[in-house]
Amino acid sequence: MGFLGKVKILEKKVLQDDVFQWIVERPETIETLKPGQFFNFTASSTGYPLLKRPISISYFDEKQIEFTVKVLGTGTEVMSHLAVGDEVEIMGPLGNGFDQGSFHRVLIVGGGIGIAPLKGLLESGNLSVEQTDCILGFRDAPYLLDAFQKCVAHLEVVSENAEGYRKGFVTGPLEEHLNSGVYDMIYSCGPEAMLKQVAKTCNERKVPVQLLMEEKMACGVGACLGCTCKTKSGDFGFKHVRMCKEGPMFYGSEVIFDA
Amino acid sequence: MGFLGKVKILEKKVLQDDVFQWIVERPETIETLKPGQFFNFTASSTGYPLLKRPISISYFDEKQIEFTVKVLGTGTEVMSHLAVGDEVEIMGPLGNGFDQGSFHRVLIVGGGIGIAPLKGLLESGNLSVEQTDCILGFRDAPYLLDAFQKCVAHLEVVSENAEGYRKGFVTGPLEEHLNSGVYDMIYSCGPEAMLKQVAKTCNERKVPVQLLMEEKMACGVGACLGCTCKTKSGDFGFKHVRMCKEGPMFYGSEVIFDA
Amino acid sequence: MPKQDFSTSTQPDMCVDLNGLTLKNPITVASGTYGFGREYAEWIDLNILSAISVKGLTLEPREGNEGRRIVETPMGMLNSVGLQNPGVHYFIENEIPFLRSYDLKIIANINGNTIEEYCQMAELLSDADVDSIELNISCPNVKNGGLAFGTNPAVVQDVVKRVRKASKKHLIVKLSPNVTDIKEIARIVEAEGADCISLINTLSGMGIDIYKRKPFLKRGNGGLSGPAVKPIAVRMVYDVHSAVKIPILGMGGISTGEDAVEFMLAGASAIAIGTANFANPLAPKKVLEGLTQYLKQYHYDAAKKLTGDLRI
Amino acid sequence: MPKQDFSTSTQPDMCVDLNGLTLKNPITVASGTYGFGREYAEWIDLNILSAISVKGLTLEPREGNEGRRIVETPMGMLNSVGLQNPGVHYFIENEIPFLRSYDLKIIANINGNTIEEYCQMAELLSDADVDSIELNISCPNVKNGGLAFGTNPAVVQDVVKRVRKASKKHLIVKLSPNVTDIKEIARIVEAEGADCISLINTLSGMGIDIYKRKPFLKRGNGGLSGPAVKPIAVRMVYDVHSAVKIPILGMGGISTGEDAVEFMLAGASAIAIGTANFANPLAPKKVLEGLTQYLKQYHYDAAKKLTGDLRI
Ligand SMILES: Cc1cc2nc3c(=O)[nH]c(=O)nc-3n(C[C@H](O)[C@H](O)[C@H](O)COP(=O)(O)OP(=O)(O)OC[C@H]3O[C@@H](n4cnc5c(N)ncnc54)[C@H](O)[C@@H]3O)c2cc1C
Ligand SMILES: Cc1cc2nc3c(=O)[nH]c(=O)nc-3n(C[C@H](O)[C@H](O)[C@H](O)COP(=O)(O)OP(=O)(O)OC[C@H]3O[C@@H](n4cnc5c(N)ncnc54)[C@H](O)[C@@H]3O)c2cc1C
Ligand SMILES: Cc1cc2nc3c(=O)[nH]c(=O)nc-3n(C[C@H](O)[C@H](O)[C@H](O)COP(=O)(O)O)c2cc1C
Ligand SMILES: Cc1cc2nc3c(=O)[nH]c(=O)nc-3n(C[C@H](O)[C@H](O)[C@H](O)COP(=O)(O)O)c2cc1C
Ligand code: FES
Ligand code: FES
Repeated sequence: MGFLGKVKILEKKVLQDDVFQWIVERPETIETLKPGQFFNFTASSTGYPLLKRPISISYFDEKQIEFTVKVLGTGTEVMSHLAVGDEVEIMGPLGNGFDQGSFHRVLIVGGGIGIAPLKGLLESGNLSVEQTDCILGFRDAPYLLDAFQKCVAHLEVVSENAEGYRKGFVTGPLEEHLNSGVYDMIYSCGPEAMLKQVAKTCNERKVPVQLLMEEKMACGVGACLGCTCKTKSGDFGFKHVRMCKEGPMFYGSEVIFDA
Repeated sequence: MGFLGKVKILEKKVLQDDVFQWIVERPETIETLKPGQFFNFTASSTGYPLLKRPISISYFDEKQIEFTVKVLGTGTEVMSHLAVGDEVEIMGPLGNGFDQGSFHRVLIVGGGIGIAPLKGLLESGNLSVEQTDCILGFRDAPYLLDAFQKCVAHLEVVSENAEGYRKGFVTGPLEEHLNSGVYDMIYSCGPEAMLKQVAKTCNERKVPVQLLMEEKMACGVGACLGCTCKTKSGDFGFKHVRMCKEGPMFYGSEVIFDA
Repeated sequence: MPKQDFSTSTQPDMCVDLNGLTLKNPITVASGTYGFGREYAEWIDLNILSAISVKGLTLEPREGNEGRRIVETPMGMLNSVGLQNPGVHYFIENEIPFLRSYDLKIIANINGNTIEEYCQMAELLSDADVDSIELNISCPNVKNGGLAFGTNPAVVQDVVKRVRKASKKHLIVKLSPNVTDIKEIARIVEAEGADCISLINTLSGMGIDIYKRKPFLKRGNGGLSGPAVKPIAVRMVYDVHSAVKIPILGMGGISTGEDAVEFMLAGASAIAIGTANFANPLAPKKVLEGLTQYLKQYHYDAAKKLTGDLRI
Repeated sequence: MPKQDFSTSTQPDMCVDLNGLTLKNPITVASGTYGFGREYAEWIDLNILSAISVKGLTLEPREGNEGRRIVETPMGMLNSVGLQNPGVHYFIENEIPFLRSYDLKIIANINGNTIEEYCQMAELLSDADVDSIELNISCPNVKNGGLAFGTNPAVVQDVVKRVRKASKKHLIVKLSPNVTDIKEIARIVEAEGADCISLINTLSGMGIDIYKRKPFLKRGNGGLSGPAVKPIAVRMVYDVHSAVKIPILGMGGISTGEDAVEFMLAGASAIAIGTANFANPLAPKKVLEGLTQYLKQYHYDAAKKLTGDLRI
């Protein structure tokens, strides 16, 4: 059963100027949650901005759900002004979430705020894995490294601009890691350009990769057909599937990226 | 010189469910203020609602300005959520304000939130008067009676619904007061229907009355011609004058009310 | 509105009649915003709705437009879905039975590349268990250089005349707002035998990604909907109401009971909620409650009495 | 946008040319939203503006419409001012001298009840110290049953042709968005010798006071402006840019530098700020700064290179 209503903000952390975390009470009616699923947030009670804002689960347990939000535009800006004790309207859980299971060795590849749902996978998922490694990429200063450090065997961090980290994108370390040939599942979330690259790299090596994708959404429930991406199937040689319903997780082998 | 910028909210009082007061710091660049003038408020930093909200001065001194606001729709609702320490963008002072001077006996006639600028007149104005009397009308429970009690000789309060007060509108007591023939200036602010009635009653008795009028405004500075009312003059037998610039104070003898 | 309690007043009669299509209340949902009802069934009791206009149908299945399909705009949105749908045959076989498990009327929204396609769909649906056909003439007319059917009076006349002949079902014609004179189009639609007019469809708009320096949507243009367009929609409903006698199903930015009242006062007999469903899946419930409260407060014993009831 | 500092980059050339009317930067203010500049002079340095299109002028003074004139709508507003203005003679004598004390171009927005009135005003202004005449053809045509001049192609042709003859001044023709095919109108305007096209004027809209059960505005209809209409305006600027060669002065909901960039990418050579002035009297400054920053960030050495520079 989905939940649509207000929840109270129990905790708030500011990770960076433009990144914050909320812990909200988990509504009792929500029976199951899966890492990679998301909730749709009513950014403001005034009705503006008009559309809900999708935010991934970055941690959950029986009592609480955590969200990690990057302030980009009006919606997330308004949200950032809410304080502990305030209520916020949420709708979810939505989307398919990550496929979990038993693996030999797992590699996590996250970029920017895309690390949020990956944190959720590591902290609240039920992966059965011998070893998990992780590559995180940031444009500027990294955040949430502690959380990942705790959950993985090896953590590699790259940044385009911040000092003290390997310079560049996740793709360099990714190729190096994959060349070892030990990984049997990759999980990735980040900007579209990164996901496209990750998919390509994994597909070439025939390593299964779960991509958590992002597209502008209107309804979030599968009704408006506004959030489609292309997958390889169907009568036309491709199919438009809904990120909010059939996704946001797709396997690298099934997605067709825009040129 | 007008001021356009942010000021800090120094104090906030909730008078009723839907009526609150702010005291904000008075910007140093504002040289003169007059009771009956107003400021235009940016209700929300998100840009929605679109237009500024005009609010009258309900008290001022060298350091502070007070506003008394009734929550009606989205704009005032958003404003009501601001707290002490928050900043709010204001623009003003705007409008002509009340004409002051020396009078024998003054009668104040206020209705609903229209009592706010009249409070400003009594508390921060420089009327030179032998005696001031006052009639206030409310739909439901009255508020700010103390403030008026302190400043006037006789205060009469009517309410349409609240127990313990004379039932009805301000017009009954107004006629009784005017029949005494002692008043040489009336100040009034309230809903349009009330002002129309007040103007009629005063005009019939040839008692001068200053009406603080209200109309939807866009610019607040006289540029858009959106806030006009009709006055008796000009080539057409009437003239459209701007409430925000030539008003919001007009004499009862000059206004032509809509049919 | 003053916060009074009207729960004890007698319940007004909410039933309205769209010239043969009877609705238990004036609240319907707009085509393309509600799929075939399935997705929202988890979030709201579909029995609240008096009707659903289903996702725009085409003769053959369509995958719709590529690339980004949604752009948020100030209190509105642009869409360029491109009529992705499983086709009219699939709809008849698989979606009608599902919808029939609810107490609501089914309006089949049809879209053709040619007049022949419109007619074929209308014929197919004549024998199907739908309550009404909504002819969407806002789609680009491939035979006519891509300009919408609905903007050319002569083409409007032709398509309505022939679809009217092709089917005996209750027929709604949905007008495009992208025209100089909506009354002219409405009069033609009425004259050619439509039972009801729905409006407005989306306004043609565009958004440009200034960082990528190209339109957000692959086709450039998209359809603007949501509260931003409400004043335009109300004006058009008012204009059409003054021009024709057949009932109007009004839409365009409705999200509250007050909005619904506004459209009905302007001349709509019933209303549809579109974009507002995205912002609030409980919008139909909220609108129905708000409308009902207004009727009680202003002593209307029947919703239908609100239609066009302006004091001018 | 990433918060980088571009203050050290070289200042781009902000100058743009509207086919004979040279502007020191692309930022102007829209007719009817800025009076004759006087009221805003207290709040912003008018020298920031490259031009002002003054309040719509008529041959004789007008008191404008009665009753309420403004209705706020979701991210927009309706107005029904009805061209209240002191008349073209008063303007020439009393307002031009004031405006000339600032470094900005003066655009005289003219409005006629008849074609003759338009021509008379154009002649009068030919000898006046204005830099351009903006022909507003959105006003109701009294000889033509009240339908706007600007919506009938034949009437548009006639009025532009004759005004063009009546004056040698730089001539801008301002288009009404309430038409089926804006390109058709734009082509006519170009063919008849206009130097520049401005668009969009307001969209026809309505709001109803559900408590009084009448339209908020006495005339029913009003003109919709503000951010709500921006997607429609951008689409029309894009369409017109693809149809004509003369430059475009774009407007409709612009309130930020990003909006200005969007209009220029769509094809505008300069832009006007209207409703946004009400929400923020410093909007022109903010827009100019935002535009300049964008030009630096994307390495444009001249504002004029932005016009129509889409990657498609
Ligand atoms: C399934 C899903 C899960 C998500 N999970 C998360 C999550 O866990 N945490 C999270 O923070 N976000 C997440 N997002 C993204 C989040 O929904 C958006 O960031 C959010 O909706 C943005 O809303 P906004 O109103 O703040 O910004 P908007 O106003 O919608 O727009 C974004 C801003 O970016 C600007 N912009 C766009 N492109 C550029 C560019 N190239 N250069 C500079 N500026 C640009 C725009 O002008 C605009 O101001 C998720 C999205 C999806 C679909
Ligand atoms: C010069 C001037 C001075 C002012 N001074 C003050 C002041 O000191 N204090 C103060 O509180 N206000 C003052 N006002 C009024 C104040 O500006 C408005 O109340 C405010 O702008 C309302 O904004 P809003 O966004 O809250 O409501 P809006 O959203 O603008 O609309 C008002 C609400 O009332 C509803 N409504 C309208 N008519 C009815 C009806 N008949 N029955 C039920 N509901 C209805 C509408 O639906 C809407 O929700 C002043 C106005 C002017 C022009
Ligand atoms: C995502 C989306 C898809 C739409 N698809 C259709 C459609 O297939 N057929 C149709 O007639 N109208 C379609 N419309 C138009 C709506 O039915 C409605 O006329 C319009 O959105 C105005 O109402 P609103 O502002 O309440 O959304 C669509 C609108 C949206 C937002
Ligand atoms: C209050 C008001 C008055 C207007 N008066 C005129 C006018 O006299 N002449 C004219 O050509 N346009 C007039 N307009 C239209 C504007 O110039 C502009 O075209 C329109 O508002 C769209 O721009 P915006 O959304 O930035 O306001 C007026 C607009 C408003 C809001
Ligand atoms: S957002 Fe509507 S279908 Fe996905
Ligand atoms: S509000 Fe613009 S002139 Fe008064």
